Amino acid sequence: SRRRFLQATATGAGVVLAGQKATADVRRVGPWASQYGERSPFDKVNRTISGNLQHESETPQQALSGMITPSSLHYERHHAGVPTIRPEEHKLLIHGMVEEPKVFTLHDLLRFPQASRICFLECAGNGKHHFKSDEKTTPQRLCGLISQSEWSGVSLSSLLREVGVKKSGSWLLAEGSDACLLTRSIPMERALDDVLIAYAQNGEAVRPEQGYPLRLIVPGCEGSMNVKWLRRLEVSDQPFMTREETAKYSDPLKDGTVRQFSFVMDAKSIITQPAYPLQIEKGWHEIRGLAWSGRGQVAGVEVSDDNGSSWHQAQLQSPVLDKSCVRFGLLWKWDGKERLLTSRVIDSTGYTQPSARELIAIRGKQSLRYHNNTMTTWRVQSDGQVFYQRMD
Amino acid sequence: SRRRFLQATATGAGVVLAGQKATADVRRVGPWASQYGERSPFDKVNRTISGNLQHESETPQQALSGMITPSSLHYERHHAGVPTIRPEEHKLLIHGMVEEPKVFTLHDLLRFPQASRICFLECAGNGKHHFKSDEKTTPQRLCGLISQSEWSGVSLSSLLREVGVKKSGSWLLAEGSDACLLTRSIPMERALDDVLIAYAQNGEAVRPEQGYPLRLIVPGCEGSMNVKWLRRLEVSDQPFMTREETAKYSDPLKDGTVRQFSFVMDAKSIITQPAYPLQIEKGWHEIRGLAWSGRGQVAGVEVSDDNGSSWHQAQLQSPVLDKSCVRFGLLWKWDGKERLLTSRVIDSTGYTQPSARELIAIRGKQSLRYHNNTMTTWRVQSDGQVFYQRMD
Amino acid sequence: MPEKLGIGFVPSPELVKAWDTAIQPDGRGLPPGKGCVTDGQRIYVEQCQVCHGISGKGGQYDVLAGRLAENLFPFAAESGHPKTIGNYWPWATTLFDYIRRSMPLLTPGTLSDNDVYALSAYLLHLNELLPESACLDAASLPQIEMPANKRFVPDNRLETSAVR
Amino acid sequence: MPEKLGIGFVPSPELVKAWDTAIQPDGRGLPPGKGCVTDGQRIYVEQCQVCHGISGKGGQYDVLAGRLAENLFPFAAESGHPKTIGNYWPWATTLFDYIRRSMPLLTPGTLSDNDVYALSAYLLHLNELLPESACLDAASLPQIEMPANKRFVPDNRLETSAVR
Ligand code: HEC
Ligand code: HEC
Ligand SMILES: [Ca+2]
Ligand SMILES: [Ca+2]
Ligand SMILES: [Ca+2]
Ligand SMILES: [Ca+2]
Ligand SMILES: [Ca+2]
Ligand SMILES: [Ca+2]
Ligand SMILES: [Co+2]
Ligand SMILES: [Co+2]
Repeated sequence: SRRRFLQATATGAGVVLAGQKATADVRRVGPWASQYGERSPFDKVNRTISGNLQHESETPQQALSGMITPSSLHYERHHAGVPTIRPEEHKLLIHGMVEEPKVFTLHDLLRFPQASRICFLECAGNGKHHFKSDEKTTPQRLCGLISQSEWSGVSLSSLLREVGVKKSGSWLLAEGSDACLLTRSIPMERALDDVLIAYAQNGEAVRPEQGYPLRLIVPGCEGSMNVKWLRRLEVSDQPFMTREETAKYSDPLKDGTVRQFSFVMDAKSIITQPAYPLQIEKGWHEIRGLAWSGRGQVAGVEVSDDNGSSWHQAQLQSPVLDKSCVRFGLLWKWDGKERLLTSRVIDSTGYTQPSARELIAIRGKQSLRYHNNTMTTWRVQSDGQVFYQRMD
Repeated sequence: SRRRFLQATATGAGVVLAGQKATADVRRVGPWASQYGERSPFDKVNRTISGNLQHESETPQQALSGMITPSSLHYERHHAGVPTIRPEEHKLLIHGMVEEPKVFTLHDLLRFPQASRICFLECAGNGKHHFKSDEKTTPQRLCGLISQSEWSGVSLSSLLREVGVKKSGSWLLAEGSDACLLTRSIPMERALDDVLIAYAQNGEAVRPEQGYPLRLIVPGCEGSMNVKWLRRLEVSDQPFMTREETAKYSDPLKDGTVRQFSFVMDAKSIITQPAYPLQIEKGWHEIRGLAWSGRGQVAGVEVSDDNGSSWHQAQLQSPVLDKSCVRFGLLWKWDGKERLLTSRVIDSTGYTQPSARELIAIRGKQSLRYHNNTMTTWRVQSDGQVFYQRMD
Repeated sequence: MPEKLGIGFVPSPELVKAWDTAIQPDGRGLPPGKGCVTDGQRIYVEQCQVCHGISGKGGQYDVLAGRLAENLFPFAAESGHPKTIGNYWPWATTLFDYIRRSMPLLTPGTLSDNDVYALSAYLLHLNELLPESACLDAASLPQIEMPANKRFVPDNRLETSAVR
Repeated sequence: MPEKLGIGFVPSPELVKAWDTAIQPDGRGLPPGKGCVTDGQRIYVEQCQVCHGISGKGGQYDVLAGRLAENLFPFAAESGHPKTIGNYWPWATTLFDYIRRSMPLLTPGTLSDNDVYALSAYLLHLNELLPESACLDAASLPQIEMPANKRFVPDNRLETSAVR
């Protein structure tokens, strides 16, 4: 790229000697202000669409910075596509074991105190390609089902107070208004804690594919708990045992049991740079990546360049927030030798991200179709090419 | 809106009795995943374009939530429109009183440690319409030239270390590559503090109208210091006295002096809801707004509904960050009487936002074309209509 | 903050009735009506087989039928064993609830409650959990003992910081 | 972190020369060349007047010319007094720097350095700061004493939490 730079200078690229006649340096004004901005036409970073129904799209982790995911690149997982909802027709019904059932319009919800929080959403299936992928696999493919936004809306607890939950009410059903009317059960304890009914994502209305106009946000919990296009909450005295918490999203264990309601996402991290398909040069680089925990805050991230023999404390970007993704970095000099790069996160509860072998030993490899939070390893070859290194 | 709701229920709106034949309740799947998402077609919230060259656009504060402004709605102020820059051709030159001048490509910058921060940008002219506007004026018009993003890039101090600033180097010139090659001088002390060379905004590449591919971010300082399309930094032993820090953005004072380099934005707040053109009903509402300070953190916001006779502490959304906007809220019951709603912020340095009369008395009304951080008042009429109330 | 802000409306009984369709594991929520294995088979062949295969196997989408020996539960460690209603689903009520709200994939909401009882019965029959002569209604559906039911346990990870 | 990471390139002298065009208040950066009021008038009429008006007043965009009595500086309190080069600008070097980098609005970069000296001279003349016979070059431009220069003071707000 030194060559490219010298070329660019030589061929002008808008630059001329500041002589007496500088007419070659004419600069023309560009377009002025616009109503709703778009990204640069040179920015081609996209989600990758996957699944036999094109029901998923993966966030391009390796191309992003900081901790906010642009709403346009927030991962998707749909069970019946994206419904088209007119906001003035949308209603939220809260009923069941309550003193007084109520229905709220968006206008009503805007009158309640607004709460906002930055937190990640992660599909329980994030990591499902780990043990099926070859070395030419990107962070986007391996870990593209996590994204982070600032969500704003009403605390669910404010609305539950408004309807008056009966003593018997210990679970809540959340129902979407997509074609499949997706449902999930949520323990009341959790519902009264930090759950939001979000009408905004990164400042503006929640995006259509993220649940416009209303999405349930259950911080730290698997994506499908965060019911999109939310239309109904039903209070009951037991979980509803919906398909998405029995047949799916449950974890068969090696002892023959099935772990259910394992919706809190364990701590995970991944190096997003350098990673396949980059080729790096010798010298200084920042090894960068993402770390998060559904159990609490990221306490620290360690990076190894020797397959876990030694670990180095990475820097965390700030702020580090509860149930929130953080970008980490470690300044690292590559000496041209083959290296295995790995990261692991430790969260505020003391939980440490396991290696693939460790978690396979505990849960079984097939169990890790969901809730696979194992470490990811990248192999830097001596020619600088970086490849995914399976460790199962 | 009760009427509208009952209507919607009566006419069906997709809802039928759950009888033996539920065929009227057919729900069709929507479109599946996409590469780069768009907002709902029903979301019509836009920037308003203003200025005789259409050189500005204002953020729709009253329609937004939380503290992140969507990049597509970040305010704009251009001096020569938006240039089209090919990222692979863009370079950043650092020279002048340095040991070794250097030029960096975007690829080079990505190798440095990445820093991110959430901070506001505010045009020095935010508030210039205060004393010229009639009662039918929105928060967007009065206060649309402030927005907030997460900015990611390289610490300027990392790059200055790379070139080695000479002892004599006490100021820095930043130059954009827009048609007018906009320049601003920055004191070295500040440049070594918390200044960023940002290549990312809210996770993805900086938007074209915000400086793609590189923008200088000087947290807490007036917009034009945050030079867009940054191509050059020159170290010198004195400020350059560019047009934007002499003829413009300076503050003539009543004692006949002109305050220069007054780029730190004083603390300000504004109620964004209820505000013109809303009409509210009796009962509970949240009075909401934005507060910030370029001097440090927001320490508290107070709201008055009686023209400043009594003040009530508002709630701040979290996190509250340094030189960062925060959304505040106060639950408030409107009794149907005429009310004057005002907010004022106090920052971590003890600075309190002044009233219009106070600041006019100190600086003079014409001085407040720039750096007008006075309080904004809204009049709630007894019919619930809300209007802007000039207080000069 | 006061106890209640008085925002929002009391819903019409029609709205609650139309939306209050979730079925609970004890059978609460199940509607009147009835359906038999043989009817279910007819509807399945017409409306479901194209995606889920003949007799619930070999289709492009989820495998619905198939049992394993009583003591075999290989889903944690081995691949190649599809999770089916018969070998993995803990509650029969989930079947009624899910089919009624979500299937057929492209036109959910078109089945009558009788159809859904019939399809549930047929799928349970394919999983060797009902005889071919069986019919299901609100009383009998929740009675069905699902082989995997006893295996489901609540999350126990959060009691410790160890990896589980 | 090591002192230097060794990232980035040493720029070519051509690049630095082409971009190193900012003028400092002491005149550093001013290029060779020269221009006179009369030339400046000709260029102004052709290229600037359409936007800035005849003799720097009454155009659609910024008013460039106009003086006030020596002790009049009404910009804080009164409206209706345009800030001009003559009554508000603290440095003459700013004029050369700004015109060369930014004007004419739609085609900046088309003026020669001689043109810019001439336009600076003409605008200073319009502001009664140079006689009609004057010419400007790198030596003389920084010598011009601007009436408002003495008024400019650095920011003093941050010393206190009081409003200033
Ligand atoms: C056009 C394709 C299609 C048709 C027709 C269809 N299904 Fe499905 N079915 C699917 C897909 C795809 C899924 C998985 C959906 C998901 O995971 O969100 C599914 C899931 C299911 C499941 C849950 C399986 C599991 O293990 O979780 C059941 C039960 C089911 N379908 C029953 C039916 C019945 C009964 C019919 C007919 C009335 C039917 N399906 C028609 C495509 C179809
Ligand atoms: C097509 C319109 C147009 C033309 C032609 C034009 N200007 Fe300007 N000029 C402007 C505008 C608009 C501004 C304000 C730009 C801004 O604030 O970013 C301006 C600003 C200026 C200023 C700064 C005024 C101040 O008070 O800050 C000077 C000096 C100036 N022009 C000189 C010139 C000269 C000399 C020419 C001819 C060589 C010229 N202009 C041609 C539109 C024009
Ligand atoms: Ca590299
Ligand atoms: Ca209202
Ligand atoms: Ca019910
Ligand atoms: Ca299945
Ligand atoms: Ca220079
Ligand atoms: Ca002017
Ligand atoms: Co090491
Ligand atoms: Co009061």
